[in-house]
Amino acid sequence: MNSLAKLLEAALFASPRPIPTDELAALDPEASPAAVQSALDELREHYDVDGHAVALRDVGGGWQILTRPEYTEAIERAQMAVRPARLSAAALETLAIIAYRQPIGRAEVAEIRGVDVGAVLKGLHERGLIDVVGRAEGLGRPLLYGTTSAFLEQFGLRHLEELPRVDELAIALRKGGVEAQSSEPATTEPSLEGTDAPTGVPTDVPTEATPDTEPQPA
Amino acid sequence: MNSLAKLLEAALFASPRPIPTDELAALDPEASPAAVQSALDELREHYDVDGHAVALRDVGGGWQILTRPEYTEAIERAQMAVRPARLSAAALETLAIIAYRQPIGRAEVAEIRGVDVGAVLKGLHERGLIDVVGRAEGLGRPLLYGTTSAFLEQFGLRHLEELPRVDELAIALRKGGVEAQSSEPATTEPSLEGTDAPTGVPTDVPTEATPDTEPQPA
Amino acid sequence: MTAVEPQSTDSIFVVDIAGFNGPLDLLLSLLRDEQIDIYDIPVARVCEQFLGRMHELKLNEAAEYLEMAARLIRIKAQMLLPRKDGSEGWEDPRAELVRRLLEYQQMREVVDVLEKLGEDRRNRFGRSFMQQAAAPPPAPLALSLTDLLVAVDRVLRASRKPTIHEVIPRALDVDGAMTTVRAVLALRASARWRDVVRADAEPWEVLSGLLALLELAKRSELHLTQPRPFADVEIRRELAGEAA
Repeated sequence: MNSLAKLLEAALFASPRPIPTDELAALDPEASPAAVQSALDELREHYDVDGHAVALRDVGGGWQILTRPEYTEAIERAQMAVRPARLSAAALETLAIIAYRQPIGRAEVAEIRGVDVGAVLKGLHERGLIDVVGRAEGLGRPLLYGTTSAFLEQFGLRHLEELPRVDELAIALRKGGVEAQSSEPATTEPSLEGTDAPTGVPTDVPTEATPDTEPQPA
Repeated sequence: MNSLAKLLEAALFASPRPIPTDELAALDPEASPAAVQSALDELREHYDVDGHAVALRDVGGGWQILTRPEYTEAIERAQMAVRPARLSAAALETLAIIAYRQPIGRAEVAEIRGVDVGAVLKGLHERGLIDVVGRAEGLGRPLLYGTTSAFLEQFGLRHLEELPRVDELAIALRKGGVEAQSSEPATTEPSLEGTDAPTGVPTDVPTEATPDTEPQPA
Repeated sequence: MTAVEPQSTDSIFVVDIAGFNGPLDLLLSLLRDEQIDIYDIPVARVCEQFLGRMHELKLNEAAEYLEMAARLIRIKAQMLLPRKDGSEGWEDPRAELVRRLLEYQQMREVVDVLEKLGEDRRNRFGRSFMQQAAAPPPAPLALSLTDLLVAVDRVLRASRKPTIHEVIPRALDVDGAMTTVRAVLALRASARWRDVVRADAEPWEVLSGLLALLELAKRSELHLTQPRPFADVEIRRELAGEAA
């Protein structure tokens, strides 16, 4: 590549927006318009002939280096394949309260947890596990939150009634199984069966996944 | 270029941040680590040999395509991209100390620099160049700071070991750290507390040297 | 340990003015200028020069420099003390200062390296164009129902008895407040906030008063002005409203 083509490559690479031809020409005051055009041609050809994953495109009144469409999918897929995240203990507790008490406002959740939950609610909302389901009566008409279908999906529940009743909870945890779910656990579900929950008594310590609840491939 | 190299090129072009090797590997689940490495080598060589204005660099634990320095002036003059601001001398001094002595508390940094560093630490923290990595034992359990991967990125370092080793510096630093620092620095870090101090710098313990003789190795 | 916690703003200011990054920097440059061996500092002379430079650079107010000056003076005094014969156990009063200077000097060396590296990196642009592909989906969650149930249990344990606040609704009395405001303005052309709301008013009264003022302003019965931010709000009878 000639030196003007290289200069254009650097500029196009570094610029956040497409650059019109006349602006590219301004990069080198000594370059004639014809020289700029031929440098652009050279650059484009280089990307095309040399088998690069990027291409030089004339888009919306300017030039831009873009990745070729055939790679988009792989890149997006890879971003999805980023290692699964865990919810913090704070997020889980908040989610638990909402699941059992929905519809419920922020103030109420905060009161039960004893700490402000604004940031946690925002995180759960961004992850699509909770959503605004209405507004309460009264001063300021606070938003009310409830769980979403993504929540059910995440926990392998068909509907909310599959959550154990609170008075069954201790037993459910001790037995390492959830009664309501006895019918036929879907294979994709993180099953509670065979869990050797050692004591059955949960501690304050943030829980680690039990062996059979390792992250499932999404 | 082989198809894996092209896939990597597309991903690197699409990302404004360095991408760690394992994330690059995730782009093609069938590619072996060796294949990924050789594709990276191919890509780097291609940019170097083929006379591109960009280069593949290994910075801060990830791979990134960057423009070569010779085009920077022209691009900035044409206002197509802006270089980040230089750090102040105070910020650099503080960073240098933290890089070599991490984890380190504010008081210790202040002692070495001879001035208060509160505002500087705050600025560095806001820029994401340092982070709190723990707390020291002792009174008030002061916060301990360490450098981040953004630090490496900002200085084009692959890892901390790329900083000059203590024995390569003209003057090696005294032995022994500060009492509060209970956690020993990772062995991979370049430590200013090298035991192989070649010039025999005065230590905390007063030396026997009389004022008018060169100090003896401690 | 240096005790320089206060005056932090001062020191930043000083750095900018004098071009020195603190007393150690100043002292080092002094030793360099005078070609003084760092291991054998003639303290009396250096101390004088340090004070001179401080004065010159108008650093007399900066705590860190003052502290260094005091240290130098103390070392100077210690150097004058007669030494016992044999000088066993004699400590060079300069040892600590030398250590700190060396330490600082080494740090400056690292700074030089960092400066070069940073400058090289600054001269390379990364890709700043953001591919307009859809925002990356959030990472999948690794969660199980057990996690959730354990959390429920934790919550139940933590809050045996949920406190339930009884909220006694206290209706706002905007109409009443409007009457008050009108009454005040009937007597005088202008009033202040305190004239319409008592200093010990309860929250509902404050709110009622505020809403009443806004309502009356909306109805053009009065005019609200504030000469500057946070100043007292001035309430003036609107002539047009009066006529209506």
